[in-house]
Amino acid sequence: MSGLVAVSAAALRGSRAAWAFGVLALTWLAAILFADGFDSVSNFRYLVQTASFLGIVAVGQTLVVIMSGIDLSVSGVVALSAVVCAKVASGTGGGATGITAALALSALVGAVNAAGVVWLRVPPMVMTLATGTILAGALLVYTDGSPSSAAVPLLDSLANGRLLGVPWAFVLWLGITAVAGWLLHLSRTGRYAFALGAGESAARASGVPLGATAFTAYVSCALLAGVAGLVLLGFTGTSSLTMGNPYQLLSIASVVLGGTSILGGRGHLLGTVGGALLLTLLTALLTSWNLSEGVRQVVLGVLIIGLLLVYARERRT
Amino acid sequence: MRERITTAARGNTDLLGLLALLLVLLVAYQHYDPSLLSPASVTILSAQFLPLILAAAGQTTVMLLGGIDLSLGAVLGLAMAVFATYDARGAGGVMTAAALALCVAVAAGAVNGTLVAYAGLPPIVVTLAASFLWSGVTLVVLPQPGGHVPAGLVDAYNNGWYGIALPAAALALVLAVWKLLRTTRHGLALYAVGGNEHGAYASGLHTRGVKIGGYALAGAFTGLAGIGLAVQTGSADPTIGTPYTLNSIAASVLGGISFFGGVGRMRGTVLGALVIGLLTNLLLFTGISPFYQLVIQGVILVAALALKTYVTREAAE
Amino acid sequence: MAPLLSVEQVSKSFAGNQVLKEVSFTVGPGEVLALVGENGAGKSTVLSLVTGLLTPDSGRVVHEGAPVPRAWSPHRARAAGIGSVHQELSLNPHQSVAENVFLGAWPSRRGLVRARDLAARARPLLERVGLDIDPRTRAGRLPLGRQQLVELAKALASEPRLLILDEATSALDEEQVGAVFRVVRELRDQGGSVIFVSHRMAELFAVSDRLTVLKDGAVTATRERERTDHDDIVRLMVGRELSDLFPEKGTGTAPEPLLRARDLTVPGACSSVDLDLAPGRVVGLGGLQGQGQREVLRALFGLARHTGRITLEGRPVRLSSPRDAIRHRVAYVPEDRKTEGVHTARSVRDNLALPSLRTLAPGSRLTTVSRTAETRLVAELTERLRIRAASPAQEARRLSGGNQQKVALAKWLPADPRVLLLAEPTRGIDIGTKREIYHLLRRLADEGLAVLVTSGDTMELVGLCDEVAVLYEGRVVDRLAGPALTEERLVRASVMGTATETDTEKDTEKDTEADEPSALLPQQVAQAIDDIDDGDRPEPGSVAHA
Amino acid sequence: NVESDSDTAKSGASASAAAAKDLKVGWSTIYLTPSWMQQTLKMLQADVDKLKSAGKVSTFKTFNANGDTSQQISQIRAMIQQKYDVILVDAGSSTALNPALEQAVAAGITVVAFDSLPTSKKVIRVGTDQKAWGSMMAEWLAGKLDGKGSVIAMNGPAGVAVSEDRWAGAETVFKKYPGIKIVSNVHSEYNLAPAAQSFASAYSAHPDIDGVFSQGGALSAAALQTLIKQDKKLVPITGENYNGFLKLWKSKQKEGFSSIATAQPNYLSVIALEAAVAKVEGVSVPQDITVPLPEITDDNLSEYVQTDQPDDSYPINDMPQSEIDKLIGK
Ligand SMILES: Nc1ncnc2c1ncn2[C@@H]1O[C@H](COP(=O)(O)OP(=O)(O)OP(=O)(O)O)[C@@H](O)[C@H]1O
Ligand SMILES: Nc1ncnc2c1ncn2[C@@H]1O[C@H](COP(=O)(O)OP(=O)(O)OP(=O)(O)O)[C@@H](O)[C@H]1O
Ligand SMILES: [Mg+2]
Ligand SMILES: [Mg+2]
Repeated sequence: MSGLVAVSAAALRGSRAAWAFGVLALTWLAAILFADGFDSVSNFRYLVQTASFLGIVAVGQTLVVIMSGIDLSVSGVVALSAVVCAKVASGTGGGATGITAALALSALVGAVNAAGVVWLRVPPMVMTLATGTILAGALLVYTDGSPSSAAVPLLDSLANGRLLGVPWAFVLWLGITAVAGWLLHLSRTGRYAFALGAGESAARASGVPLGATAFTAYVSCALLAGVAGLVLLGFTGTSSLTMGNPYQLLSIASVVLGGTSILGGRGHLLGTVGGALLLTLLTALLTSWNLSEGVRQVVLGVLIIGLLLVYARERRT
Repeated sequence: MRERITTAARGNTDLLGLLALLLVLLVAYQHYDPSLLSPASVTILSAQFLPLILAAAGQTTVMLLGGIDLSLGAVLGLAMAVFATYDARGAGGVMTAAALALCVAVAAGAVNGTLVAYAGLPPIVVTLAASFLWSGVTLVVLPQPGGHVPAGLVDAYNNGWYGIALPAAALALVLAVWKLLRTTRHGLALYAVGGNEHGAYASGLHTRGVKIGGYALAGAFTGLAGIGLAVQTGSADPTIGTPYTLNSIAASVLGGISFFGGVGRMRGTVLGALVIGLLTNLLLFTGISPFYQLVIQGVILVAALALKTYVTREAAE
Repeated sequence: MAPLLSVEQVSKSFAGNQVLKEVSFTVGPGEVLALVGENGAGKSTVLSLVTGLLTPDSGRVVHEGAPVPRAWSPHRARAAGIGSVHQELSLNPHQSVAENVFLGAWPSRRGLVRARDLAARARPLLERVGLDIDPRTRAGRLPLGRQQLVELAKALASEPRLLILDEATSALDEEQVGAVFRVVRELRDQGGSVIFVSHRMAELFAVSDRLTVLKDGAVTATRERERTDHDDIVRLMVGRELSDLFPEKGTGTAPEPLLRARDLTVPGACSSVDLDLAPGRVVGLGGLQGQGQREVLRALFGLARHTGRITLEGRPVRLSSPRDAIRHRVAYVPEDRKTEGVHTARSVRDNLALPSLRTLAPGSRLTTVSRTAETRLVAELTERLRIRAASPAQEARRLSGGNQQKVALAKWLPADPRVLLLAEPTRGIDIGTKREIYHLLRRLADEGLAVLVTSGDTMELVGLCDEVAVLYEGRVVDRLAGPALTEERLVRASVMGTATETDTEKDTEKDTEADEPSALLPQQVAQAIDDIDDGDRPEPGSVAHA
Repeated sequence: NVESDSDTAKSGASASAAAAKDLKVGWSTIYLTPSWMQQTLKMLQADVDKLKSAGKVSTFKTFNANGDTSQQISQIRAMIQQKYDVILVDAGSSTALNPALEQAVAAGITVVAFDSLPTSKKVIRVGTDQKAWGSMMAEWLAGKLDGKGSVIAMNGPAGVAVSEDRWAGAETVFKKYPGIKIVSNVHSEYNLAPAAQSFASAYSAHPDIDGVFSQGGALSAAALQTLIKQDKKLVPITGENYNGFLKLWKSKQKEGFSSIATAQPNYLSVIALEAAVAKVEGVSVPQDITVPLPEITDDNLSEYVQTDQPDDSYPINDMPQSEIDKLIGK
């Protein structure tokens, strides 16, 4: 763990991920000073709790983006895992079986994504889009259209409970970030992922196991989307087929706002944490102002572009 | 003569498969709808497909430059909204409304292009953020479905005008313009920048200008798609554009446009869009359960792309 | 006479690293100036200031009597009559040769560019640079050397008065170099100027009027060609005498081969190639450009699909992917450095460590990579191959070409390879480093490695290899070893595509003292080619290149 | 034979005595994934089965546009080409389908829209009054607050007619009460987690609100859940027959939580189908059928809430046939 901290500190110094945190701190400060309600502890707590749902998905997305992929099926997987877990848990299975089944299926989807990208050579964007579509259909068939509700105590306390005043969901997110950070920044597989993201031909010619790396990234991403689905199930107590939709593009936005290059091969997982928090904070800020929805979206778009201009530009030559 | 045919065929090998697929679909379609080749059917179908084809043409233009446009759906909605609301005010006839809508779309494209060219931000990121921006603007222009398009025009578009399928004519016109454009310096520059940006820059090309021009052209195609959709539906709807983003990408990729830029032809994209359009229609005719329709769509997309990659890889070796 | 171009006191730094220090030189009309210097001396950088790719921090560039405007750019430079071939290829692989030749300035009639017109106009330009290809071919389908000539044609298309050739001959074989020289002399005779950069000393002396030497970003000297020689320039460049460019060859009889390839065939590139690679031996693959040398190497590294039997230490092996090859301790330094050799966007450190991750993180793929061991490894390799980087964290693309090449080779050394495959290992490498690499390769061979090298540089093959197999249209047409390995015989076999047994005696006689390569090689070669030309010479390079 | 020629079907319909026989019915819906749609489909299917055994309907097909209005247009055109007799539609856009639907009408097809309605005057439209929905909720809330207080408004996605209409209805009511202040107007997908997040943001900016106007069940549930989780005062929140909300409401009733809810009844679909069949049979069906909004109050809550059913469902009782007949003018 101390290795991770040291490496992260070194990587963050003067990097774009550090910018994400800088901007986050400034925005938060501005919010506390100039907007109502952002100085309350309960709001803070709620913000990090709800940011965790997005954040967990975004951590997975980072793994895929670093190796120059993209996963548009996360929305489908979030719904898949929640729906399956709820249905199993509310039926005969019970909570533990439900969670296991949900995660196993999520991982399977990740494997399918990777197989399509690696073996069939379908571009990641199209492949994951297609699996997302297939998932939506498959879930309709599976649920026969009526997703269940379920109270799984473990998930309930995971989503809503607190540890020393800190929401468990946030703790879980940070834990996941630490594990994924170790995978990406310390382990051999992580190095392979960066190499693959920086250039496939050179990676192949250096003996990087392309297939295995892609599988690890896609399966981890799908697993994390599955975890997010479970936490959401705990949070809302119910599942629905559309519950993952908001996380598809927002997870990508978080990754990018966190300073990770969308082209792959460059970035830091911690940046994504900052990115997800920043995005959640911005949305919350905009919500707390009484603007029309159109203006709100314009402001959000302009803000994101502005931030990216400040620290996410790709240098040439 | 035969030589010319074989040369033409060789130049289009990548499209032959797609063409064959299209033929198969047409035959199947004919089976369900024997009136397929009647003028009325041609009018109806072309009216239906025109917006997607035009949107895909816009997406293709950007992809040829090595970019991708995730804000396409939003810009399409914006053009549609401007067209129908301006017309609703009765302030100067359809032509002015169309010109205005087109200008707005071109401007939106140029803004995207400027951000990509000057800011050094990856296109996918710029257009993702811009999608918030443009859909926000759309909501400001048109907060809820409405607007107005002259009934005569709607009727002429959807049911033919003195026996002429207007959408088909519009499509032919646009393709002719593209073909012409493709042989101008601007067209060649588009491919040159898409194929090797730095090389083009080092060889003295105004790569930034070319990019902005390309994105603006994409905006024009998208704007036309929006106007087409407005005329088809007789109104505007601020949220109707969204699905066009991903559908246009699917059509372009199916049509052989590379994600890396510089490779592909507009005719491929048109075929790709037709295949997607016909396929969805065919699924309606076959009466497969709606639950399974999504699954089948996804599977077919992946299968078609995988097959295409496989075939072209064999051919390339 | 007023100089056509004068560079006055220019300095340039990248992120605090000063790359040019008050560099000045001039080129007059009708003059060929050679810029000489080690890798990373700043040649390309100073030329980028002239072509508008970069702007100087201080100093100025004066072109045709007037300082270039602030908004100097490649576009303006071209319009002002400066044509250039950059060190890095700038072709669009997906467009036709003709479209590339006129890139950015396509001739059009009433706004439309006609393909036939384009091809017709491209043809004379291509002929001028000695290329006999269909202008409608996609540029990416051409072998590297031909692509480089297309670049030259592209530079000529704008009818430049100043032509800048930054290692424009690095991928060319002798015949192609001859074509470039023809163009250069033509231009000079018409009063134009040329700035010429190359790491092949012989070329420099063959074509330049003056030589300006750069060292560590500063001009150390400018010499008239008549008043200098090879050793003088090398001393100025490297800062010391350079003796024995090539190491001693291996002695004794050939040991038992380590890797045997029989009937090696890569469809469309080479067929029925037999090769024996033995520990301690450096084997070369010779021949004209694109006769299948590259594919043989790629096949042996599992990058090209092939048929045939390959055995390692007598055991048959299947090499169907680089991972297979690496597992059998085969290493490969590719020709295409930027896409296969190194990760240009990653740091030197990451590049060097990549193939050794298995040793840095033994155990499973989830094992943590040891940072200290990595640092040690990187420091060792940087030291051993004298890689010049600002720091190990510098991105590989910020290194000079020669140093990138060193990285591409160095990264394999810790993996303890048994077979080393090198494609054009010294392309774009300065003479000092070349010497280092030759000696390094020989040292590696002496340590028991089997080395296979391809090179377009005949002198290099003759000087370095114990044995050279000459490929012609994908087949081995001759094998030269020992005293039979001479430049003349190599060139002869390359262009004629047959073995030259009949001449053996005469050749050995003549070449007894020709071990030290002569500085005037190209003329010699051209002569040799001319000799052969009298006979009926088959068309070279007609093998399709995948 | 009804199928062979749509023109005869039309003339047959206008001549009084014709009986509906073996009708080919298609339903085009913009979404099929939300639970409400699923429930609607089931209810519709049950009615189809009934009509099938009565020999009135021969086939029934559902088409899912999956959120793509353009695809819905294709679906309608395909149904025209395939000579369907009845087209039911749940429209993805209030305007975009008009030309296609009118073309269907012109081809002699009986077109009935329900739930989310197109603006076309040529089709039969079965719906509830969305403006009335908004004003009903607003009136109740205003009454509950005695005409003064701060209110957060939770609305559906921007740019969608249903959402905008409900809000328009509410707004006219709130205008009448100058004491009521809308401190924040939140738009959200009908999706629990993001809605909860949006509500929490608005709420922490305005923690001293006196009530919440919500125009959708998931939004109400999100708001109420947030108040409960943060242990805050349970101010009145308007609602919908979303079971998750009803359950929460019931469980918090003892703690003084009070609400009102209405419903977009699933039986709209049944009424639509019955209306279509009646129309073919020659009954003069009114062009606009406005189904009264049910009212769920603190008193009759237990008649609706179904504690054993999933949260994501919309409990509603079937409408008696007699009332349906009355509505469709039989
Ligand atoms: N289209 C291009 N493709 C490749 N390189 C380019 C391109 N345009 C500019 N460059 C290079 O980037 C350098 C920076 O250009 P310029 O100073 O105009 O950009 P800028 O927007 O000011 O960027 P920055 O703020 O990073 O300096 C140029 O000197 C040139 O070498
Ligand atoms: N864009 C850049 N950013 C940082 N450093 C750079 C950049 N371009 C070049 N350098 C550095 O400047 C120095 C000079 O590089 P340059 O490419 O001019 O060398 P060169 O003389 O052309 O070498 P070679 O013979 O290998 O081509 C090198 O040390 C290189 O690392
Ligand atoms: Mg600048
Ligand atoms: Mg150089």
